[in-house]
Amino acid sequence: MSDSGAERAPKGALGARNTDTVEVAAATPEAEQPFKELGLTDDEYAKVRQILGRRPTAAELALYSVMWSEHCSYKSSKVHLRNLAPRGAQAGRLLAGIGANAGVVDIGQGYAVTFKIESHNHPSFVEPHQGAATGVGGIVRDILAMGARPVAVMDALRFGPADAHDTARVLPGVVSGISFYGNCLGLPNIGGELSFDPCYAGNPLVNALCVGVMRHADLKAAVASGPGNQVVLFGSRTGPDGVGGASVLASATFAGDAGDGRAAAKRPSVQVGDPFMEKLLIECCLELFAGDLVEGIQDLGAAGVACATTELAAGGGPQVGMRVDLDLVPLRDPSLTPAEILMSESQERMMAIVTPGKAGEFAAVCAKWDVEATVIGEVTGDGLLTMTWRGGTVVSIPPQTAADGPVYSRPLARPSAQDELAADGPAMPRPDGGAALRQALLALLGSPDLADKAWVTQQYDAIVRGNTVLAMPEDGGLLRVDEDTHLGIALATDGNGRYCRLDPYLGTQLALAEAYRNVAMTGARPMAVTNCLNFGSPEDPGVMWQLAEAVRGLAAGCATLGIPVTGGNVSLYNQTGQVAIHPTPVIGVLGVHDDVRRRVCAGFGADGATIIVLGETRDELGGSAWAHVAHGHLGGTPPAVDLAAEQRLGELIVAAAAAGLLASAHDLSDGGLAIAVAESCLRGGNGCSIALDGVSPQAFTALFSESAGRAVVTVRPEQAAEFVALAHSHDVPAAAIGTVTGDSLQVHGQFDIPLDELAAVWQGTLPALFG
Amino acid sequence: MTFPGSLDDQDAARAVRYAGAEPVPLWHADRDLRGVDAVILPGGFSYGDYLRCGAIARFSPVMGSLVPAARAGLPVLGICNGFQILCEAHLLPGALTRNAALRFIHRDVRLDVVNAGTAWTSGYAAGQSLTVPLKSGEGAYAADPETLDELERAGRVVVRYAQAAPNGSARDIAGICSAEGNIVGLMPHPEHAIDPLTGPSADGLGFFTSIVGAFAGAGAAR
Amino acid sequence: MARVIVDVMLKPEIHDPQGEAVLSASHRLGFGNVTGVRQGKRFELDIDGPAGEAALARAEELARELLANPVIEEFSLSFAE
Amino acid sequence: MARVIVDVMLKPEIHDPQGEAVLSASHRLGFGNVTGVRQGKRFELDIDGPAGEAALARAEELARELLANPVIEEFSLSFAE
Ligand SMILES: Nc1ncnc2c1ncn2[C@@H]1O[C@H](COP(=O)(O)OP(=O)(O)O)[C@@H](O)[C@H]1O
Ligand SMILES: [Mg+2]
Repeated sequence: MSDSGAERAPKGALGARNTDTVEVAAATPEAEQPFKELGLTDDEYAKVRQILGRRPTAAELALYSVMWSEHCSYKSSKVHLRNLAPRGAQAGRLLAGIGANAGVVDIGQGYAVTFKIESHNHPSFVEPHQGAATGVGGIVRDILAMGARPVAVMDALRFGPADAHDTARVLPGVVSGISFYGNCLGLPNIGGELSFDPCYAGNPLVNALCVGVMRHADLKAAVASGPGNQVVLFGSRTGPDGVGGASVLASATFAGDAGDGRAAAKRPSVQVGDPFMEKLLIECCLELFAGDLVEGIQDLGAAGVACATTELAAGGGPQVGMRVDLDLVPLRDPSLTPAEILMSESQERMMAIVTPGKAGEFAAVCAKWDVEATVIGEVTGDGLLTMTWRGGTVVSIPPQTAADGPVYSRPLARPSAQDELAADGPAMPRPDGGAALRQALLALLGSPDLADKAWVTQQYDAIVRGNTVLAMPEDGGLLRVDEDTHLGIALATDGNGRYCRLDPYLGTQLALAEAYRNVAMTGARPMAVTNCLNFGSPEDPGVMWQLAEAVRGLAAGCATLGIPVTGGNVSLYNQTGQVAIHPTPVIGVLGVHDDVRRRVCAGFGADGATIIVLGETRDELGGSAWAHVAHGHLGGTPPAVDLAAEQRLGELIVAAAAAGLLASAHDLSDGGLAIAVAESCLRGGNGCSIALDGVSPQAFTALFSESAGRAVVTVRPEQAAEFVALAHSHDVPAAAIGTVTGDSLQVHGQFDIPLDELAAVWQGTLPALFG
Repeated sequence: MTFPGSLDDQDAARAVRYAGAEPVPLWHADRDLRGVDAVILPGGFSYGDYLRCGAIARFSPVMGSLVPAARAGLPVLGICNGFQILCEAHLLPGALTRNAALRFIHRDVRLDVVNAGTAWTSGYAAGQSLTVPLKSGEGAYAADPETLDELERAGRVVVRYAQAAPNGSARDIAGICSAEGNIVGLMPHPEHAIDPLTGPSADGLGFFTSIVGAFAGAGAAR
Repeated sequence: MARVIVDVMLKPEIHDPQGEAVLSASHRLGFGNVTGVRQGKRFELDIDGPAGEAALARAEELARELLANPVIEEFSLSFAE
Repeated sequence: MARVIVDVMLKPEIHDPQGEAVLSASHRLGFGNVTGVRQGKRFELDIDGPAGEAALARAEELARELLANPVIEEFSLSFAE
């Protein structure tokens, strides 16, 4: 290492002699390049050579390989994602849509909201704590890059069996990572998901959502403009984090980058997060935005400097280029090669385009926040992305060619097993009689998927910033946006891998419907959708079919509901060996609340209130929690979807909340009415007495069916008639089933469970598993 | 007061506003206390909680002014990270250590007001019960037995967890004060209990109305 | 009884933001000639039996399984003086 | 350049929940003959100049002011091998 300082000093022939420059590449067209190790196919490599009219340099090869990776280019999913582009009225409130770092929605009163969900699945399996932590860090920077102040996070988690040995390693690590990073950033965590299934044992899902708020005028774009403007890299220094792949380059036959033939240093694939630096970066960026000191801004995520420079330059249009001097990039490890500098995924970095006239002010703001900022290049008018290192040109490419990437229409085929799966409905024996139903309810309530999540959620600060009106365990998180007008936003995420395995089209619509319903339960109007598509290998035609179906279902569902998809993320190759996870699209829905003081909670609060079930209950148990918990069975078809009915239900709740008619509202989902009522009892600390015949003639069906489009609400008895009339005017079936009373869950003619017993079962599960 | 990594500073400012006073932002790098009547060190992760919570913030330039001012009687309230900073700066005795279960805990806790005679608790009655959120990873108060005895003897335990301390705090101590009672530190967050819309109660507001009342009274007397 | 010390440090190539924060705090405190800080963990293990090879072997096993995270950390063993 | 090691441990009378958690995890993993665990911090300081008394004195000052909290912790110094 000691010689690298000497090497860096003369920026002339000495450094360049050993460097794989554009000239060297042109002169040595036959040099072998490790493109396969970097993940490029023969065809892709040939395409790069064709674009450049020569072989790429080592640095260019690194740049194309990361930009054309599945992760950055969406090459397998792009053809399908196009279906999600909002149409007509759906697009009405979008200020920025798919393609931006995160979509932006107009919520009125001059406010705009941006939100997005992203996966960090694979890193969280390798190193749960840091993997999950940096997942939060990455999505927060996406939101920040839009010009918004990040105001909350959520986390949707899937693990292997709760009692599996490895889950005891992965789950606590993931949760502590999210807690460590999110809490330290001062972002309230207002909800998420936690579920378990053997299909995630070797491939947990860690999806993080961030939401930010800004004024309309604050919207920023990831665009380089104005030749002569400066390119500024700021935040943490660049180190060898996450460049495992790049060491391939250093050890390849032409290896000249390191300059001294020294074996490539170890390059960790694990990134370590520094939430404190990210907090400084957030405050620094917001002050830069407020001072109008940036022309364009981009966060550095996967593919680091390569991606930020390429996308900023490409975003500027065909005439715009950028010249970057890689010697100026502040390094934590001076032995990094140009390829490694480009690929490094060091966290907590941003890149801004700044006019020379504002450079001084920009630097002063960064200094105030102790954020290192370095001018590493400038915007040019030549349409080329050019990078130099030690006097030689190591990158010279048209940026659009790297930013666009290939697009594949991969083969897809409906797996033949789908039919067998559909035919294998849950025909198992059903519990009969009060004692058996009671037992079934307790078994479900204590199952890891449905048990109290406090073990996890108590590790998250849900209230920092003082605007959290609702958070877990409520159906949706609700944040106050304006203290004077009481405007707010609600958020929920949902996904159900079992439903999607049975039918990815319907399963995705059910996830959309559930998130939509959860948002509506707070009293907010659902307005926009984000999604994270977690699937297996795109090279498997069956998986591609699942993906295509899921996207088709989401697109059609959003069109029916009249709300746009504003963005999202695709995570592929989620599998262990040949076995893919259940297709698991996680859907996030954002809603607007006109007056957060009229929020609605899920707990039974008011003694004597009338309990009403909304929606229609059919015998639908395919993919249900009951089949899973009682029989370990997955088969049949998921519940039917009626999005128009969902919409009517949502409108009813919003209207009733606005009119002050609701004492509580809780949606019905996994585990059906039984679980919803038990949760409402436990959250409110009040018992209830209900009869099931108004719900379904079969007690079992009434309790455990998972028919969509339903909710259980309570209203004061004197307002019950008014509420029921309102329900009918919205064309929503409403059946009064009992009252809030006592300290047990009492079902006429069936059973009676004291709240203490319910609580012990519900609360005991996760602590017993995880300490 | 805002240090790098302070998080609940705007919440503290809001609580001051709710109590009817004017919050004045102070900045860690300025020595100037801007003539304020009282100072709140807010919650958060100053300097990322690296090394030890509050250990690095203690050396901020502003602490150079605050420490002597506090010793001379300026009312100071340290909440959570602010409490940790006050201990690290030796304005309050003892230290805050890792929660017994080694996990961050966020939940509402019940507190008993033990000392209603400090500048920050005069609006409460001794024995009053408050419901306030706790959210911290290193909230277990620790000190040697002599110090703990002395704190109890001198009535310097200000608030106590009503049930067993969820974090393993010595003698269920949630907050303490200086010998003169002007400096108070506590782990739970009264500034997050000023409005039932966004917190479990409005029980925490008393910390802020107490101090504002003290100055209003003094102003009237003047 | 043997007392074995297990020192666990982040691998040199792994980013240590905590060490960096301590370094810059040192500089602010006037310790300009401190040029690098890495922060790690130290465990003092009491192990039944004599302070010999066997104790060290047990400690090594424990370090590998529990005390250090091999993905990002490395460890070393010694007897307490 | 001198490399000085600063070991910071909780004072023996201060409760060490981390050490206890490691101890009981060790037992669950079958390391029954581990009878006690204390967990502390280890700092590796790089200090300009020779590895002599002066470096040690500087490190001691830094440990006293910043690295250890005297209310609950004690520290010891050594040169790295
Ligand atoms: N990983 C998590 N992080 C934060 N909140 C969570 C997490 N998992 C579950 N929750 C919260 O726990 C509550 C119950 O979760 P769930 O039963 O999945 O809700 P629903 O069925 O309404 O989608 C919700 O408020 C949810 O946001
Ligand atoms: Mg719900």
